[in-house]
Amino acid sequence: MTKLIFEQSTAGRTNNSQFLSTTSPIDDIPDGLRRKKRPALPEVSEMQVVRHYTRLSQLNFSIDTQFYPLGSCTMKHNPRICNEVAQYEGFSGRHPSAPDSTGQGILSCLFDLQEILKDISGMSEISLAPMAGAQGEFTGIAMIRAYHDARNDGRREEILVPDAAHGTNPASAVMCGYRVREIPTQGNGDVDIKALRATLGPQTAGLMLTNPSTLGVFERQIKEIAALVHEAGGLLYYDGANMNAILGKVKPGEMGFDVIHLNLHKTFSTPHGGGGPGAGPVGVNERLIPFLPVPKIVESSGEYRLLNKNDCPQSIGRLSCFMGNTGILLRAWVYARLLGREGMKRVADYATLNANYMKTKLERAGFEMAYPTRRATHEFVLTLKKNKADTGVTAMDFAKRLLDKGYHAPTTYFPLLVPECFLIEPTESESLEELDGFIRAMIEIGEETVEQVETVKTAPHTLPVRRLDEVRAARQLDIVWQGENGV
Amino acid sequence: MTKLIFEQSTAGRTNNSQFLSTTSPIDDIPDGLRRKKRPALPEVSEMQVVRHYTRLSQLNFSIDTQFYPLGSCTMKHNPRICNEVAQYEGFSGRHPSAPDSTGQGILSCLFDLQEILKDISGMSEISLAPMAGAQGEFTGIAMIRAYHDARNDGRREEILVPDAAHGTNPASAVMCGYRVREIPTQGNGDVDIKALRATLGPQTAGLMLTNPSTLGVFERQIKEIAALVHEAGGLLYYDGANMNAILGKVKPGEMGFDVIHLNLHKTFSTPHGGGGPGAGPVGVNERLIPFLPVPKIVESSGEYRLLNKNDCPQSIGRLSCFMGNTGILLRAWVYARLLGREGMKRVADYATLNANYMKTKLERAGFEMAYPTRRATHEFVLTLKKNKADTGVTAMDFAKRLLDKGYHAPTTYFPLLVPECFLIEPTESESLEELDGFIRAMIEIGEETVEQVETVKTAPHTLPVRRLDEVRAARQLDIVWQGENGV
Amino acid sequence: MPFIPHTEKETRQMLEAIGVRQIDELFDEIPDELINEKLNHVPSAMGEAAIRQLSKKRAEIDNAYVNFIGAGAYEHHIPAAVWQLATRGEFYSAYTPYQAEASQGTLQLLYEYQTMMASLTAMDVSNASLYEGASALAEAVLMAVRTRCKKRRVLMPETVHPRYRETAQTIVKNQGIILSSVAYSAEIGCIDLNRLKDELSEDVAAIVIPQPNYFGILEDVDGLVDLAHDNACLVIAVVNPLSLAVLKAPGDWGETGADIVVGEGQPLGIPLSSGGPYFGFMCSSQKLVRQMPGRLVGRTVDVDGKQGFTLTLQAREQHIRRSKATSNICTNQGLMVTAATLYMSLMGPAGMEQAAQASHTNTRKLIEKLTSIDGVEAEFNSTVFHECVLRIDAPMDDLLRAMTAQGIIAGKALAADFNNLQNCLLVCATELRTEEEMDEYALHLERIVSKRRLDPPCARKM
Amino acid sequence: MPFIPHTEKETRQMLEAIGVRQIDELFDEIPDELINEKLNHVPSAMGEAAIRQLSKKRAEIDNAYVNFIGAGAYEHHIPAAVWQLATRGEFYSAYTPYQAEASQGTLQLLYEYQTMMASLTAMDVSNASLYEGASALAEAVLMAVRTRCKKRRVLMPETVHPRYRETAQTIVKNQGIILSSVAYSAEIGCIDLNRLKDELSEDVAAIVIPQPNYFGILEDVDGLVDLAHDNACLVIAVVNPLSLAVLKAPGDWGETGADIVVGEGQPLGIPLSSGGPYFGFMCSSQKLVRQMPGRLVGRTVDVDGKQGFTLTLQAREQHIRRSKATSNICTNQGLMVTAATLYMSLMGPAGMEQAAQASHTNTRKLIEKLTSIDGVEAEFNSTVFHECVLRIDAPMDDLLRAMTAQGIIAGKALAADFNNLQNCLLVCATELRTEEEMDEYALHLERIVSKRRLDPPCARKM
Ligand SMILES: Cc1ncc(COP(=O)(O)O)c(C=O)c1O
Ligand SMILES: Cc1ncc(COP(=O)(O)O)c(C=O)c1O
Repeated sequence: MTKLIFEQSTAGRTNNSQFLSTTSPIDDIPDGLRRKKRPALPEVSEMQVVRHYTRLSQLNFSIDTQFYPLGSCTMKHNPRICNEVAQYEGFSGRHPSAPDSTGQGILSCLFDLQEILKDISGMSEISLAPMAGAQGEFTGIAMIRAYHDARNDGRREEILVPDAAHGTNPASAVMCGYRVREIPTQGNGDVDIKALRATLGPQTAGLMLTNPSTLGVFERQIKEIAALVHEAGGLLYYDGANMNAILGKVKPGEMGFDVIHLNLHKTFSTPHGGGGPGAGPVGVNERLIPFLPVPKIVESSGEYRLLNKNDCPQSIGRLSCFMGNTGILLRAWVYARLLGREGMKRVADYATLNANYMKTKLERAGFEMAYPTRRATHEFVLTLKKNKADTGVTAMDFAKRLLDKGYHAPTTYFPLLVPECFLIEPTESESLEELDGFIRAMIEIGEETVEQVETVKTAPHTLPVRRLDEVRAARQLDIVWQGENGV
Repeated sequence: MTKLIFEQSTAGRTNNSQFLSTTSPIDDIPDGLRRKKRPALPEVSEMQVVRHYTRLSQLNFSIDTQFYPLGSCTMKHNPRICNEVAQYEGFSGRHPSAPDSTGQGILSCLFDLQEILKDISGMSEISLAPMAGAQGEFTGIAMIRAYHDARNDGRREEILVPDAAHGTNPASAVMCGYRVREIPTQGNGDVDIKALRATLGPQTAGLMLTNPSTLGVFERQIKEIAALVHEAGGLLYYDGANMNAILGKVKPGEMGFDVIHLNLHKTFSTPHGGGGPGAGPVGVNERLIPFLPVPKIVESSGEYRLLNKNDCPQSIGRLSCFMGNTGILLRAWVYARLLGREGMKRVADYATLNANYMKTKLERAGFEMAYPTRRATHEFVLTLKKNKADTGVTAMDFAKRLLDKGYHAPTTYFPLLVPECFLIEPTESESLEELDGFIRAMIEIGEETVEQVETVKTAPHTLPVRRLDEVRAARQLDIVWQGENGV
Repeated sequence: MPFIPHTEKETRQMLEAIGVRQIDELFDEIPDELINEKLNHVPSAMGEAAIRQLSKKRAEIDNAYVNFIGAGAYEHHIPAAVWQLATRGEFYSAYTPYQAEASQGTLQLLYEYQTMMASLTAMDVSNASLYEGASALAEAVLMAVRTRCKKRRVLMPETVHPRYRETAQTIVKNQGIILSSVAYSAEIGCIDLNRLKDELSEDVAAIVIPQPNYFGILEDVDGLVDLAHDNACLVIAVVNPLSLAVLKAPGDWGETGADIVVGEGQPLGIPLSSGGPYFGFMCSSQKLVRQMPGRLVGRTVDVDGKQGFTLTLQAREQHIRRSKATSNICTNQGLMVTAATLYMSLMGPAGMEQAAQASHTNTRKLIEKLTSIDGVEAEFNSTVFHECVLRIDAPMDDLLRAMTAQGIIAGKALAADFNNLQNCLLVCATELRTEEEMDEYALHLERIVSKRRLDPPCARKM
Repeated sequence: MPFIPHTEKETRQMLEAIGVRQIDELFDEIPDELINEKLNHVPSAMGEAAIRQLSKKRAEIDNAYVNFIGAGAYEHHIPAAVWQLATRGEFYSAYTPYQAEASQGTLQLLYEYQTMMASLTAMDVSNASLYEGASALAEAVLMAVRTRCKKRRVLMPETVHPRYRETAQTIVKNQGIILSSVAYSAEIGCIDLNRLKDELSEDVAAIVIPQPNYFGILEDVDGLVDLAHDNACLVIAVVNPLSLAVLKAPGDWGETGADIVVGEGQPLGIPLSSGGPYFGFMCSSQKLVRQMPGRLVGRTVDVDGKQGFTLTLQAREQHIRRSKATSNICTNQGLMVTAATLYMSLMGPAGMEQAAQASHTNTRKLIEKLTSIDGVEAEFNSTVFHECVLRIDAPMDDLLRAMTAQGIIAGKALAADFNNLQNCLLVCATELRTEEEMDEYALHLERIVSKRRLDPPCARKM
């Protein structure tokens, strides 16, 4: 157990090298507006801070230390040069409201990135404004709404999502004021077209689809689906979280999507940072261009400029105070340039190779696939429902036991329609040895469920803590430390 | 056990982002001078490298993660800004042979550092050339030799060192072609003056002394010793490894020393880096100035220049190809400026306070001090000889058990004249809580030697490896990996 | 291959295991006509050495200016340890801490962060971050409306950052929520109390109160909070977190304090970076916690009773509640919060107080220097924290261009956002601006303004 | 207080525990007359923000040049991961790994480093570093003399870096060892074999062979090694480690290979940094291992038989053997070796080969461009690795100054070290020099040289 930083604090301890040589107390702010009691921030030395957070960091699993096959999250290598570039002073020190003329360096990188994303997605224009996939979804659906509104097509109140969709899809649709209807999935992992047909109508604003889907399969009927939705007057939204699987292979724009988002923190390998920041640029085809959010980055005769609300009267508006997660976009640009044209397709190739290899090997070892007849894309779903029935060992138990063996667990219990599932995404940057190691660990755990089932059910055993009481966490809510003598 | 990087290598694996866009094979070097078989360097991906070395790093204790009271080594906080500054491109990118006019930035920092070191040491001039304490010693003794030679005083063939001296002292003297004679220490930790008197003579080139000594006490007779050595025609060398104890309090030049070195990686907190680099500037009084090594950094009318052999005909010469460990000197300069005049004395004050506090507490808890009647300086020596006699538990066992409790062990079995000893140096940057934690751990181990002696004798138990077979390491020498099918 | 470890031999071996001859076969479920490997606008691959060279060049050209803009993002000192630690691989390259046992580092850090923010704002609880300040305000509006179900109007004073107002509008408008503007008093640059009262009616769910406001001026927060609460409105405070080292915390405003507090976390150790990534923070009273968007980390125990940390109240979130979630947010700004936690720890309450004081002092110094120039005066006669609106007797665009040519980014022009502030500039001098830089600013400004006065505008040529 | 965590209360508490009233009392054993707290030449404390500002300014003024000097230190590409990993606290802030169990990270890394260096040089063993290249050569000389006890002369060709020769002289002279110079052939810029033979006699312990030599030229290493061994001399090779990606490794020179190999490790991922910190490497044949200076890490097992690493053969070292140690070295260059190990892992054999090839190719390109200028020619007609001596028909000092004024550091003038190379310049273009930079160099050089030819020297004014 690592003491909290507050428990290492001593009243009056200061870290003077962070002080300024001369400061004078404030004398012109009325007393009633001043703070009386200092905030209870820790009073610790620099060394204490360094030691505490260095130690804390060591308690984490991370892509820099472990295989981390979290399905749909694309935990691949984060090249270190991307981080270096983002920290160059010219980039990191620039004020966002400084004149465009003083930011031609950063703007040129962002513009280049837009061009690259346009090409790989097959869309007509890109906005880099959204700060994560979910905000990309919001943006896309808001544009769909703006589009229908602009055409005075105000009856369209429904967004359709497959039942396999990521939770952000329905949540984003609701944030845009839509009702959400779920479309079921067939046994083979493809969308149930009959059900879709039955659901489409004049109330349909659009359909959100992930392709490859979160079931780890490519939606083969995509052209038909696109035609159906368009026929019904709806638009097609592409959730690009799985773009890693088809980078340089297939362009969403050519599948028939009207608007898309990309998760640069997945496909373009910007760091996940223990929960962000990400970047979720959106791309649109011709008809949605007027609605793109601001600011927009444009170029004319070698000069880069930001367009604002006044320049784009139909824009849905602005998504943040400045222009999105610039430093993340910059990292993605570096990554894209490192891969280059040649490298894009290779990402999809090897991500897919790795997934299919694991799927094959695990299948042969007796694990049950959710979609055994299908090719895996860059990820695949297996179900441990038999294991649960036979031994009582759940997917969660399996996951925790994997931690003991030095592997991060795959995504568990998602997608929701597959019971006791693992969504496994190895990514292209993992080596054959690493994949084999994980497969061996899975097999070992399978054997343990027979020979020493308690070991699995009570895992993990080698981590900083054993299994945590989540119910207590929610019931006896303790989300802010109340002091040594606190509650 | 972490696999070797070579065991993760696969023939033909490449890390192409480190490649250049265009290289052509060499065609003009005769075949007989070309390499035929590639070296067996690892063939691994960037991710494998990052993962392997990140994991390896986590196996280390370090000052950033643990209390590290290694006596005589001064493991104190390494401020992170020092590292940042050393990496500024203007500093890190400059070629050492570029004209002085293109290095006024770095030279001004180094010159400033010289001025600061001159003041705190009380010497007349400083050379920043030596790359560690030991090279500083070599330099100092070589200057002593050059001094005697210049006076045609060639009979002086002996350097005296107290028996408590650090091993580098006699080794450095020998490298300068001197015979070494040891001077015994009295029971109270001071030099045995009678013995010294008996040893001094026309053959004496000089005496090397650490003050405070490595016994953690201040040599009270220093003035008398200096007088005696000078009377005999010898010079006095100051090993400044323990300067942390008297920074801003006492100046070696005023104690009577003719030549000194400082360990900037100790007193000036530059990082130890798992074994260096360090920096061991030397300081001299007037009579040794002509002999200082080159290059020398001088200033005139605001311009900084390097002086070389031609400018300093009596110089002992050059100690390295360029000008020493510049990047370390730069870090020391930053540290010195952060401390400032006010901060120097505080270092000595609190390093001494911490050591005396620990000494008092441990003594009260029943631990035996090697010099119980003496004030501790910034460090102190305790002896576990009674523990060993009573329970068979050695200082080494105690040390290993401390690792289990999350504390790095103090220096053990040095100085050689105290049996089963610990040389404990907490440094000024450790907090009271940390000291108390260590004291508690010592007491606990003491109790364990009574109640569960085997736990102590077989420690450590919680580290990546248990106790290592050092005899085997030396007998079955394996210092280069011989391949999977190797020896 | 860059970032792909496979050798040809391994590739073959894997294909064999799968039972296909080449990688392309693995894509056989994709309709042929969809395959398109042409990427005409993606440049060829570049090595690391080359991309570094190119990037350095581009960064260099943006690196030549002294900045006097604040306006929502502030150039403060960031201790070297902050980013050296935050970019440690274990923080930098981990995912959202779904597997709690394998993420105790990030989780404990987030718990500490939540505690720090709660203490700084004097509120009960804090979430683990939102995207940035403006969208955090939008989330606060949605949250307020959720808790006051029937009411769909929120009062949004003009003294709130114009970009925040725009952002909130983009995000909340689709749910039929109305943001009603409240004009500011032209004299004192604060919310006009009378107009606010005029807007207050039954259907108002909440009032947004900025402190300091966009003009850098301090609002009468006590009065405003009491007024809001007297009218059964929630209070959404928008604050600069660094200012809270010296200004009254929102939890202490008025009789009962603000209900929701949001703001831009950037001043807490995050570099300016042309606008991001930053992070939004959100704190609230205990009773609103179940309406909060975003991640929350809770302290609990493991099966041995040992302390541990985990994501909690996940039933609010999209991955559990889907269309009924409190927000769609998933990936948030973890790494930025890591940096902010390090920043607050390294600075401590005393260090943050100093930085806030010094920014205040510097801005006052700057104002003094600039307003002593003929033709330059403060627009409002009010107490500011560390920003100030100046009215300058010169055409603003030309002036800014001339200053930029001198390497000085002189401030943020207000004309585009405020009709009656045509010749006004919002300026800021944080603790990092030196006396010489401020003198340089004054020097050039004086030269430009006086020249302008001597040359009639038609003759100007700069 | 900076870097001191004590509060006043804690200080009092600790003093009380000790039983003194104030800290000064703790210094009561120091004779009063020695206490001197005056520090008139140490400036007052500066905060981190201020020192950063000052340092940036100073770094900035050194940052404006394109460099064409090699001469012992080379500007190569360094992968970003190298220093991001090497500066992780656990590597950066650990001591020499005396407690093996608590230092397995550093120890395993050093074992891997030793393996890499042994493989690169084709030698049996490697130590864990010396200070830098020149002092490593001095240690090699001492080591050679130790193993050939009676012989106290070592042949030191003039083609060895002049600063290496000076350094070795400083370090070995006190032990009565004689370094005998051997002139180079004025035609081919290599060791003059006849003169070498003349110097060979019974009392010669070793011959030093540089490859490439100081002029960038490749020596006839096979012939030299065989000659040395035929005369019962040891061979000390001084090599550029990066060149070994393409050049024959010293272990393969001649019939039996070199005996000791040393060199400057800087090309392996270490920044130029005005000269340091770098690291010296030393490899040798197995039979000399007990004479090696410096740390050695060995692989062994723990009590459970598990693999582990520890410092070994410590009986060679000063902390055990004191005056009988093989060297006085204690602190060496651990962090640099960490970086080099990362560098070699990231580049791999293929990446290093590319970097070496590209440096060779670039230097050839540069030579071509420059020697096509009237008045510029190659001094020696020999094969070079990535450096070359040019003779230029212009006063060297003025020329260098004029080039510097153009932001180009044109090369290392050789006049001070070699009497008959008065108008000569040693130039180098590593893989980082671009075509444009080389063209720029040629352009300016041409202008300067031709101007010089038109204006008679007495009229010059630059
Ligand atoms: C399929 C899918 N859609 C959307 C998202 C949401 O993206 P973000 O987390 O960037 O908001 C994710 C990521 O978690 C995802 O996996
Ligand atoms: C007392 C003493 N003298 C000399 C030295 C040698 O210094 P360095 O390791 O820098 O060569 C040390 C450090 O280990 C020491 O403690």
